[in-house]
Amino acid sequence: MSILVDASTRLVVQGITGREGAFHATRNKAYGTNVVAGVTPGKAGQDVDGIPVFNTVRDAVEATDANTAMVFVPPRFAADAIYEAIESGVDLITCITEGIPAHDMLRVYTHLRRGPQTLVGPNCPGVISPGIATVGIMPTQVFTPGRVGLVSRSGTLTYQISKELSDMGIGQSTVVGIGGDPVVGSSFIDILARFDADPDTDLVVMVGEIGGAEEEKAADFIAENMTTPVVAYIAGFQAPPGKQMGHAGAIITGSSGTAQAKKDALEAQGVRVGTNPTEVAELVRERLG
Amino acid sequence: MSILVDASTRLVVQGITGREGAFHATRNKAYGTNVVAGVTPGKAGQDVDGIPVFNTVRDAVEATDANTAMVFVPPRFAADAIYEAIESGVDLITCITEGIPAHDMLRVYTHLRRGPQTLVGPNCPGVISPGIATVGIMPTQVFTPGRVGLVSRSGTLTYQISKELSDMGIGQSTVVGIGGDPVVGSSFIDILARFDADPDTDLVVMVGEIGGAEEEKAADFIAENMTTPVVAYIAGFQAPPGKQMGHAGAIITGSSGTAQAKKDALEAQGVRVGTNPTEVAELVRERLG
Amino acid sequence: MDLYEYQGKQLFATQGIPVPAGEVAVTPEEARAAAERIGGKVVVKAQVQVGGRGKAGGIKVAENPDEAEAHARAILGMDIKGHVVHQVWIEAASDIEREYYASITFDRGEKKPLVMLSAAGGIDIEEVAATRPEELARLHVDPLTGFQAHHGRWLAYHANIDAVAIRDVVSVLERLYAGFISLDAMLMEINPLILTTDGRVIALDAKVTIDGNSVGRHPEMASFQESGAEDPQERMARERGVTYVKLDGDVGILGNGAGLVMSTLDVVALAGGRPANFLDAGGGSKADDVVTALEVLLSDDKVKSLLVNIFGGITRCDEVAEGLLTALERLGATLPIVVRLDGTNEEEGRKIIADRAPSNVVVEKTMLSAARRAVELAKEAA
Amino acid sequence: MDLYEYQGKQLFATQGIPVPAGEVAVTPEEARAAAERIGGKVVVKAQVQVGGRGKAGGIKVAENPDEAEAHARAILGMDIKGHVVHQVWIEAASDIEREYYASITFDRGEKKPLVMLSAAGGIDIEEVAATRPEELARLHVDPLTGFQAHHGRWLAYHANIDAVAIRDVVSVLERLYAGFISLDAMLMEINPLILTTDGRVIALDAKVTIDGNSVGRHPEMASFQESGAEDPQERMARERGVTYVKLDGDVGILGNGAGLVMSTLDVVALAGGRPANFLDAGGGSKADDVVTALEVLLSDDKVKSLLVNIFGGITRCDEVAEGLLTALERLGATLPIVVRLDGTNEEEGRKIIADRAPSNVVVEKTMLSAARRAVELAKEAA
Repeated sequence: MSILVDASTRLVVQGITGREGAFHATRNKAYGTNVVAGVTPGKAGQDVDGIPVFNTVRDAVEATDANTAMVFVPPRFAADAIYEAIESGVDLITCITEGIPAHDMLRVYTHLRRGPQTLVGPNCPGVISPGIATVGIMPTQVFTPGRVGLVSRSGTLTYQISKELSDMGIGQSTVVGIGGDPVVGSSFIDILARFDADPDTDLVVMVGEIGGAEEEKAADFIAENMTTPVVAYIAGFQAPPGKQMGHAGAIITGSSGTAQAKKDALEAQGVRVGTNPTEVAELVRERLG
Repeated sequence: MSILVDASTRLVVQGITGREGAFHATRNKAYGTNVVAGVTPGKAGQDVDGIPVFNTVRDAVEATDANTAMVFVPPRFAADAIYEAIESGVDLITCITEGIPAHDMLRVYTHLRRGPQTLVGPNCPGVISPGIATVGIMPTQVFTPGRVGLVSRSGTLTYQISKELSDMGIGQSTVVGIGGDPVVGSSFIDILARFDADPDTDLVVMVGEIGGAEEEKAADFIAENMTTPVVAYIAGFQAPPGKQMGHAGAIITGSSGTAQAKKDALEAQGVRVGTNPTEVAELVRERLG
Repeated sequence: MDLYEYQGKQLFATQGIPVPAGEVAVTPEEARAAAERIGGKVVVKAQVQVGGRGKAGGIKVAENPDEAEAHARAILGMDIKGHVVHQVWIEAASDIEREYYASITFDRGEKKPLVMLSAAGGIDIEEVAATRPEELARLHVDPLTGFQAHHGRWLAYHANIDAVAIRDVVSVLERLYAGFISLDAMLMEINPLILTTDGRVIALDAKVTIDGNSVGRHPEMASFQESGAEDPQERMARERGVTYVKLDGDVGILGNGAGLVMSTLDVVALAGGRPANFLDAGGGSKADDVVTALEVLLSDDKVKSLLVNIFGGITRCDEVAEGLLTALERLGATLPIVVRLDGTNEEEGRKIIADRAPSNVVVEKTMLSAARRAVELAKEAA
Repeated sequence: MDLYEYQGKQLFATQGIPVPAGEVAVTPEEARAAAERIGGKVVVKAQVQVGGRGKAGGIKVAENPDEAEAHARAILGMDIKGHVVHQVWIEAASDIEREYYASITFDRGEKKPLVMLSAAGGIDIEEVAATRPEELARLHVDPLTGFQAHHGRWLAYHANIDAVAIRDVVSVLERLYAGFISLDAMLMEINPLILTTDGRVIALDAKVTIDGNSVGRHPEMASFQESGAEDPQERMARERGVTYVKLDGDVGILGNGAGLVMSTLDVVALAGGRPANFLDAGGGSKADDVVTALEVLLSDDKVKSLLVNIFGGITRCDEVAEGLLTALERLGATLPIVVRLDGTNEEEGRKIIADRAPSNVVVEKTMLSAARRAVELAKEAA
């Protein structure tokens, strides 16, 4: 039926009394997500649209059995908020915050990956299982319930392609924005593996873009490990060349990272790659038969 | 037949060209241990008693397939040496060095315990599987092959009790000195669990002393998890009271830590506790029937 | 944020990494004075953020202050691959025995710092990496336990650093790593790291990139922000917080979110058009951002048509529409503008355009049709 | 290594933890001068490493320098639970609104730093922990990721720190943790951490223990090593690097390795004797260490017999035997000495004793028989 977020989700929103935190917590709740708590230090006892506010995530979890946290705090406090969520014991943490220092995330990531918990983001739009629950900032009207999974590094492109699918009558099981920062908690591979294990996902759309080598790694993973079919989209064929990180950057990167290299890597492993969002939806329709 | 150290042990000695390192590497080899390499930075290409020396542990492991490291370097370089051994991929690291700063070991320990490798020590005499192999500084003539395991926080007391056993005709499967520092890589429980899983160990002698709560935790572990019988010894009934670490120390420690408290905890779980080393050996003989 | 060599060297000095004595100069006279203070033979180095300045004549040795002044006069104002030299760095000349290479990079793929060291330093390190990889020692570092002494030793032995230099090279690596962490660097590169004829190890160049998200917590870098070699529109965009890169086409593009904007460029190209730019007004674009973005776009007179492609999430379409109207009113633009609005408050946004926009603004319902229309309009206007 | 309050406060100040202005004085005149410099009301505090000095009269408030001098005169030289006061700390008096408790301990059991905080500070914190544990907030910290802002918040809320003080208390905790790590502390305790009537948060006491294994890398602590309240034999032993604790029996004990020595004490007690001391000559004892150890032991005239119990691992029995002979020759001791040697080079060691030792030295083969013999001999000599 879905991955990561579903009817069993019990959400605590960190930074709930901020402008964005309050707006999206309320909207997530309105969509049907079970938003059980919010956290803002010093504001315990208040509420936001009926959602009780606590001083700490641990307090919130102890009082409400929250199992999912969403981080909405400003960038320089976000790493601390993620650590706090990790220590509170929630299963899933979604970090929306954009602009977190890369070294902060490096430490958070290294710590997190040695434990059993999952982080999606930062700098991501969140996760939606259409018709069931949404955790994040996605425009919910774009999505429709169904059996196609979608995972993307880009927020707005996620909406675009989901809308193309919905317009064609193809619903989604879960849509996951993994975020575009140098260090994100979940990779394409992590999410692809979850979709592959989900009996209610028949096909996965992977939306990549230039930079890094995650799409290339995913291509190998798909060929070696997945039974669920995958259709891909890569943005950035016309993008200006990214800046090179010195000789060191050139040495690490080699020839990978361009949109063409990613497309080639995917097609070499038998993954169809659409040239524009509409064509991606058409490939999905074709593949589903 | 034994735990931790056996005929498959391939030992690399870190700090092999130092006085103690060379002495004990040579003695370990003479006992029959397969000492395949030594490490001293800048001395690659030399040898010690026919044991080839490398600049780094990784080089040594790549060249010789060493699977066990023994650390003999001075205290302020020891944490680095342990990290180096961890990264080289060996399964077991034994650290003999005494006097390592406690905070260094705290970081090493935290890192190590998130991976699959085993550290014995620091500030320990090492591990011997009598008649098969020895890794460390134990006086080998004291030990005889057999089916009793021994684990101890104290070096010399390990020798004393092993000798009492040997004098009574009771041989040892493996004897492990876990070390007496505030932070050691392997606890009583870690070693007890290995002995319990060893088909060739019929009984385990646990040699504790005042301070900390490891013996109390071991008592619970023995009752809840072990099928192999355990006989214990606790030193320090007459010891001067240890210094208290402020109110905080008193709050943490509570009443535990005295020799009597440890003896009571063990006896409450059905573990016989000898009053002196000779009596321990007698209890073992009695128990083995 | 990329730093100039002289800024990198200033940071190196604060980390205890040896660098030659030196000073910045912006005029030939300052260069002479600096050379006098430094004394002896000096090197005059163009400060530009682009490789190959040596071959381009941007690095000159001066035997005395007269020569330093003359070299500075020649180098200041020089155009090196599109970068105009506004500053030179005058530093004491070094007697080079060996040239090494040392760097630490934020490796996104492994999500660990990557330390690289080679005894085959100098300008050809990429060539070394490609053809003689065994001469470039590479090591990833666990971010939580950090750079250890044994890492330095392993790198030094495997890079074949001369025995006499090992201790100092390892010390440089340790300090480089400490700086990499404490300064929130994405890259710290020393090429060459030299061994002098009298046995000292010195960083002769410095290439440093700081994480843009971290600049706020490094007040010591506030003065590094200014940059002299940008396109005027790019500078305007940066100052106003939108991401803009100029390209050489005629279809101006404004979108929200890097992925969607890149996709828009691709779709324009597939429709036979040529994008004039990459402009991401940001994931949370508000009316003001749209005004700014349009100002930037319309200041480029090669733009023949404009494609506004917005998919609202945090961004709300009605706010974008209001911003668009405000900007058009203020700027009085008459070129054809194709607007596509989807997502949060899309109906309100489309209604604002339909009710109040001037006649050069047309609305398309899909991204694909909007792109095709913008390309057609650009061709008509050309 | 335990520090005096004033040393702890000096370290606190370097970490940015607020402490009252203060000075050390070793004479009443210095105390007066300090009080004059500090100005206003001051507190004169005995510097001893033992609790309960307040009840013992070791802490006095002085309204003016005259009183400060008088109090110092009374306190200096005072004996507080066996600790003679050699120094007083004169500090500005504080107006106390609330007394909190804050500490960080190296928790051996959990192998993590343990941070504790309570709004119920003051002298009765152990009572609070025992009877009202919910008032003492406790938190273990991951040593690799360290103390985070959220840890401070959680502790402050759960310890019921007054809202007005939360920010400053959290700041103290952060600095305390930073100091705990950078100074290699085993304990840092502030009791009380006060909120003043004018809203400041100040450490009014400081109990700091530094890891003895780390002192070598803290040159700033070299001056902290001297300690005035030791037994003369204990001081001699410490200066020579052997571990010695005086007890009140008459059987002197020398062994190698803490475990074996403790066991020897127990066995002597089981044999009906009373150990005169704990003396561990170390795991790698050499001849010189044995000489030192015997010098220490024989300087205690309550010792009637001596039990030397050595099990050689790194220690070699022949070296111990040589050391024993050297020491006996130099010191001319005539009391009965029972020697038991086992382990590395045991036969050579026993042979040295048998061949060359004076007649007051006897060898026993087992630890048990050696203990019994030493007890008998002590009784005979008494």
